Amino acid sequence: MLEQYIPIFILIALAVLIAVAFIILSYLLGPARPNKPKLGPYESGMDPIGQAKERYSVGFYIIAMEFIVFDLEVVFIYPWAVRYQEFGPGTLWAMVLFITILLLGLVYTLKKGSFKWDMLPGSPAK
Amino acid sequence: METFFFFFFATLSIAAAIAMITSRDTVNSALFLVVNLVAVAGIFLLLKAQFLAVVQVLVYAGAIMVLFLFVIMLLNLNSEERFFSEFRIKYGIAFILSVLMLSLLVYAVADATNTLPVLSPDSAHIGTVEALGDTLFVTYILPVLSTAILLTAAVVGALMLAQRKNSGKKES
Amino acid sequence: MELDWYLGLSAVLFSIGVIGVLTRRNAIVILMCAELMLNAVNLTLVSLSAQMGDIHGQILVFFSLSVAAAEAAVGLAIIIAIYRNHLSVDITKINLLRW
Amino acid sequence: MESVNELLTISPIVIIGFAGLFVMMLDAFTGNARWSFYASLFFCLAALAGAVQNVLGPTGTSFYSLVYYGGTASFGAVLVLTGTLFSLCLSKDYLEQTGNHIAEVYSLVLFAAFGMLLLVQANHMIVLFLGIESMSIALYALAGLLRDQKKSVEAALKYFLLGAFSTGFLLYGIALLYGSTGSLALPEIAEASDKGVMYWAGVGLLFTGFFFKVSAVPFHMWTPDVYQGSPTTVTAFMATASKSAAFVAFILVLSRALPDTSQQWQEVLWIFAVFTMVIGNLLALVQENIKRMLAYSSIAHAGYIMVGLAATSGAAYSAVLYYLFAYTLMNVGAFGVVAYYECHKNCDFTEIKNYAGLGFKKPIMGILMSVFLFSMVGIPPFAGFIGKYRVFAAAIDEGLISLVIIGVLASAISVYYYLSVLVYLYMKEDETGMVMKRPSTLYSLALIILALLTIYFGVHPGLLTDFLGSFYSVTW
Amino acid sequence: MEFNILGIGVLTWLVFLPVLGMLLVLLIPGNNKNAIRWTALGITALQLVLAVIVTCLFDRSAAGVNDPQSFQFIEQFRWIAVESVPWIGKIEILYFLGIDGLSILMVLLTAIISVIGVISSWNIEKMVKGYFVLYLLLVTGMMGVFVALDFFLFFIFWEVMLLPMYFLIGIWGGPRREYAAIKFFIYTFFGGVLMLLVMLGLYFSVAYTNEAGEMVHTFNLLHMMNSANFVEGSIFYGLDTTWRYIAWVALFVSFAIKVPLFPFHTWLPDAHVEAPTPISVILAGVLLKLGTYGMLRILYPILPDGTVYFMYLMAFLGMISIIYGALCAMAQDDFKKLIAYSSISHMGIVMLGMASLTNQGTVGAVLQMFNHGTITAMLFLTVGVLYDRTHKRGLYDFGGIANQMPKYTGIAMVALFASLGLPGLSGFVSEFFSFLGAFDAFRWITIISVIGIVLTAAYVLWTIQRVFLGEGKEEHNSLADLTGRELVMFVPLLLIVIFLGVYPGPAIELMNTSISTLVEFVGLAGK
Repeated sequence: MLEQYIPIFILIALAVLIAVAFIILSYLLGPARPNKPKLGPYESGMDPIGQAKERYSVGFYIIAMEFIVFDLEVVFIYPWAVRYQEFGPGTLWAMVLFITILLLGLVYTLKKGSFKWDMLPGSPAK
Repeated sequence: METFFFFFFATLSIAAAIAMITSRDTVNSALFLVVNLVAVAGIFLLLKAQFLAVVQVLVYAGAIMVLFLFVIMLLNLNSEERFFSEFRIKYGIAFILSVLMLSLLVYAVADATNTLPVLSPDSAHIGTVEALGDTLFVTYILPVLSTAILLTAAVVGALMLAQRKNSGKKES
Repeated sequence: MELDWYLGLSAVLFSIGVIGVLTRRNAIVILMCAELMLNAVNLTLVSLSAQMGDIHGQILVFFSLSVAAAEAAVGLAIIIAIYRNHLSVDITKINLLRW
Repeated sequence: MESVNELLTISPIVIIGFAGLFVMMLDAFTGNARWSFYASLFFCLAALAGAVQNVLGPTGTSFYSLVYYGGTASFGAVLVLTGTLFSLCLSKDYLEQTGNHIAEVYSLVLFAAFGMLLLVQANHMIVLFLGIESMSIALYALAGLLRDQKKSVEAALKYFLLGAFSTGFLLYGIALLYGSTGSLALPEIAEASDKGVMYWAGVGLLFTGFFFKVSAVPFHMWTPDVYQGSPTTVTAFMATASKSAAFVAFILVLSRALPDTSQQWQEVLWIFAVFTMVIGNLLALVQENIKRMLAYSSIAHAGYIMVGLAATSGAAYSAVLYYLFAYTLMNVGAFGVVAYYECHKNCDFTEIKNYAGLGFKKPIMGILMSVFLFSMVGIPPFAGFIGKYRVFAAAIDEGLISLVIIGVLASAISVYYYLSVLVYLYMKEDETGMVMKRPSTLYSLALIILALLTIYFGVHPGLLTDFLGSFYSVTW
Repeated sequence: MEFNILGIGVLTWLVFLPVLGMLLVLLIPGNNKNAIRWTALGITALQLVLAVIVTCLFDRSAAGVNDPQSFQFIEQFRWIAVESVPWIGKIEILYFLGIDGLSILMVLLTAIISVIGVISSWNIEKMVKGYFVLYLLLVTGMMGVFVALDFFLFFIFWEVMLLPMYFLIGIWGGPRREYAAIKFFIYTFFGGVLMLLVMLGLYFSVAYTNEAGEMVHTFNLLHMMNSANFVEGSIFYGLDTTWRYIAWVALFVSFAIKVPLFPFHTWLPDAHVEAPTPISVILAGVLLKLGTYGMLRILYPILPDGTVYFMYLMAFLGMISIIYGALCAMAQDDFKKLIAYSSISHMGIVMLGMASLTNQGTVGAVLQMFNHGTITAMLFLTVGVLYDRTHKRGLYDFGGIANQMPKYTGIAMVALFASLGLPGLSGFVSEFFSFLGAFDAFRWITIISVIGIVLTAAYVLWTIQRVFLGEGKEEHNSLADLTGRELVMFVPLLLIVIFLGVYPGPAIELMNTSISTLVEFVGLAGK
């Protein structure tokens, strides 16, 4: 039983190995002669303003949240879909209801205008 | 073979968990949590819960942690102070409490099995997506629908909290 | 004394989560530690379910995953709201309400 | 036909679940909070009718034994819906006056009520867990309703972090119980023979989770903050409906899943009941904010109720149900009067010291407040007295004499802080000379009905006590 | 004996007539003050008429106490009953009213004092409606306690009195009213809590077998008095057990707080000083009697072994109260406080007489309860009259009132002398009986207590000298003498005081049978 997963494990291990190997190899083999412009973010351009980690809009958060919801929906639909043939019509209606409820949540989000992108976070409330 | 994978994933998950709670940078914490979750998914595979292992990666590592990372980026948090930078009584108490609880739990789950417990012969069957589907959509149809409502409630609540108050509303 | 190692592992992970919740000051990290705790419990459930050959434990894991997701969504929204008010998510700086 | 009958057994859950979605859509498409308000009132009444019908009917299980209906469970639904209905009645005026009338409140309240109804009807750990979590998640959001006020958001954060923490314990408890008994269904847990260490660790962790939800000391830290930080009518909802739901579920777990081992866990409840009563009452003494005072008083009430749980007899459980009913009436009432005062913006009417002389300004409100507070003190002829009396009587009958003595003395302490509110209302001179508004008809009607019920069930408790007693002699 | 009006028993009328009045008052608009006053007066007067009729119809030969047959005007039906709960049998709480020789005088006293209280409330102007509503509720509570024969019902009425009293002191009282009100409430509530505990214990210990042969737990006081009804193995089973003694002490404390007996008395002076005059009258006239009445009705017959065991303790506390009350009274320079402390002293005499467990002593005690009710009511009214006119209460603020207000002085003198125990006035008879009975039982304690009489004489005479005799103060020259309304409230009390001083026979006959039964019962059961 476990054996059937071994290819997956090997694949994962290979992927990790190759990624790590490339980093290490480039560190070991590549010439390292640092100087000031070279260490800047843009070797031949302006110095960046502000930090690398920029603030994101709340819209991202809301999209990520909706993504979770529908991710879970998939997780529930998948076992149903696999056995769909075996179930009676009652289960079909239940599934329709399930999807409808989650869609209502999406409609709500849309109607509330939460996907508009003009809301910048971070500034304190007055 | 199983023992080897168990130790591999167990060590990985514990190391990632410890790294998560000691790491200064919130982003690193989140990434270590992802590692931990993936390692636990590996253990799910050892336990022959294939579908749950996939779900674990898909939902936990894939969706929930993305949400965490988005929020961390969104708020652009400064790093916290070091974990053990100063010893506080609080830490001591927390540590003692946790060790006590750990020993209690370990005592509770200590059982006369050999190093790795013998899995039930049915276990290969029950972890499949078909078996889960059969049970979930026959017996547990009510909880499934309740979960939909729970998620919708979370959406409503989260939207209300995350949005700034509309300017059109009366002020308090 | 011999130990059921899967359960032992999840007890260890759970305890690490508890330590994290009790010691960390960053609300997001605390939330992550709570997720870690739930995850540890999921491991227990899956392990018990596999040992007993009983599917109901794995079903509970499904729901616990959904709950964890919902909890994360609302929790992070609260954290966003508190950041707007305080410009910080450090729970030691948030102390208007005591006793 | 069969499935329709099954649906009827959970009619409150179905109606409230639908109502939550409906009100949510109403909000999305109209954005009119008033419509949401009337719609949620309507659905609440319908669900209450369904619950009453179930409570009068037979008991049994449905949906593959996932839910339990009739008897205690359906009475729990009645409790939850009573609390919800009355706090909703008060919400519109209060939230409009304080400028927080947003439609999300109603859908969130209904979603929380949905979780509570699942919780009280749970016959299976999965349903129980989902119920607790649906309730909690909606309540976390409700606690942060005033999202521009620091204390509200802080309360939400505190509630949420501690709540998420306790969820871990609850789930771990369920998992260990599952491991030791091999089942997640409440009756099957009771049937399992092996009661090893794992079983006890599971019971302990499960209790921790429940103690958090009913705010027993030392898991009460969130209560005063959340009660203070939330809008008052929402606080009334949290204080009554969620507590009733958690206690009813606790009773069902104790009596249906863990009846054989009651000798052992009785002592645990004993200790926590003492702490909860004593500390709740003592900390209430020093509060200057009425909402915090009521929060600590609700902790103390949880302690009295735990005395009933520790008694573990059917008589005690039916006494606890009665107590919860009385508690719901008087607590919604007291918070309702506080909310009425808060509608005046001259000064902060959550500070007790600002209540000077208000009792004469609006005599009806003063009288109502007196009725609710005296009922909480536990003085006849109010319902609170009968509840307390019956809980203590049941405990004495089980031989918990020292526990009852502690409880009665602790409740003697409580007299002081309840009365100090009345001292301000009636015995201090008002210096501001402010004019009180007239509450709307619905608002005062709701409060008056609550007060009349408080008096009625204090004077004539027989009907309800007989009925509640019948759950335990007939079914179990 | 039965007496029904409109199919409802007379005792229910007596108890709930004030509630009816309360509803009437609520219907009258608040600015129509006189209508409210007259309604209250009418209702209490009606109650007095009923009480007098009951007294006339009362059969003096029936004993009552522990025998349901010889109680009079009985009304009994089940109020709260839970059928067939298997593990504790049936639960039963009765609506059970009835009177015997112990309560008849108290019922009469309550009715009289209630009317007097309404008359003396005439000049209350603040929130008249609320005042009379609470007042009438208070009357219901007091009357209910005296006629209830079910412990639960007794307790309910007992606690119902608390609420109106709390507000009456707290809203209409003097400058430190909130302090006094809360102190009163907490003391009495604490007593109530102890009573509740004992009540619960008794409830689970007592079960009788009903007609159908089932064991029924009950709050019926009469069943509790029968030692055969105590279930074997229950907490209060047997005689002279530790639990029974603990219960006795707890119950005793809860009643002693109300009496108030030293050392539970500290709420009384505060409450009296801050309460408005009519409420002081009610408090001293009726409320204090509830404590001693409760002992006779509940403590004595239900726990007779404890009573016999602790009789010296009771007598000793009675003695301390007598002496301590009198000494404190001497030290006061506030007229109202003086009377408050004299109440403590006089209630000590009641306690001493009761503790003796002799016939004369107990008769004296009950008579003293009645007499003290009337006399102290008069004294508080006396202070009230002066306070209304001058807004002063200090003993040194007055002097030579005898010249300025002759009628008033005459009445006040009678009251003060009655309080002192002058032969020919009612106080003398009851104190004499009490001491006589006590002397049989405890010699030394009684002898020391008699010193209290001397001290009483001292402070009463000194008061008379300071207030009524001597040089008049100039600012008091224009003081008006008693008005018609004030005469109406003084004269009936005056007549009672004089009548019972000269001819106490009727009052004693009313209670004699019951008290000898009680004393005999306690003596037999306790030894």
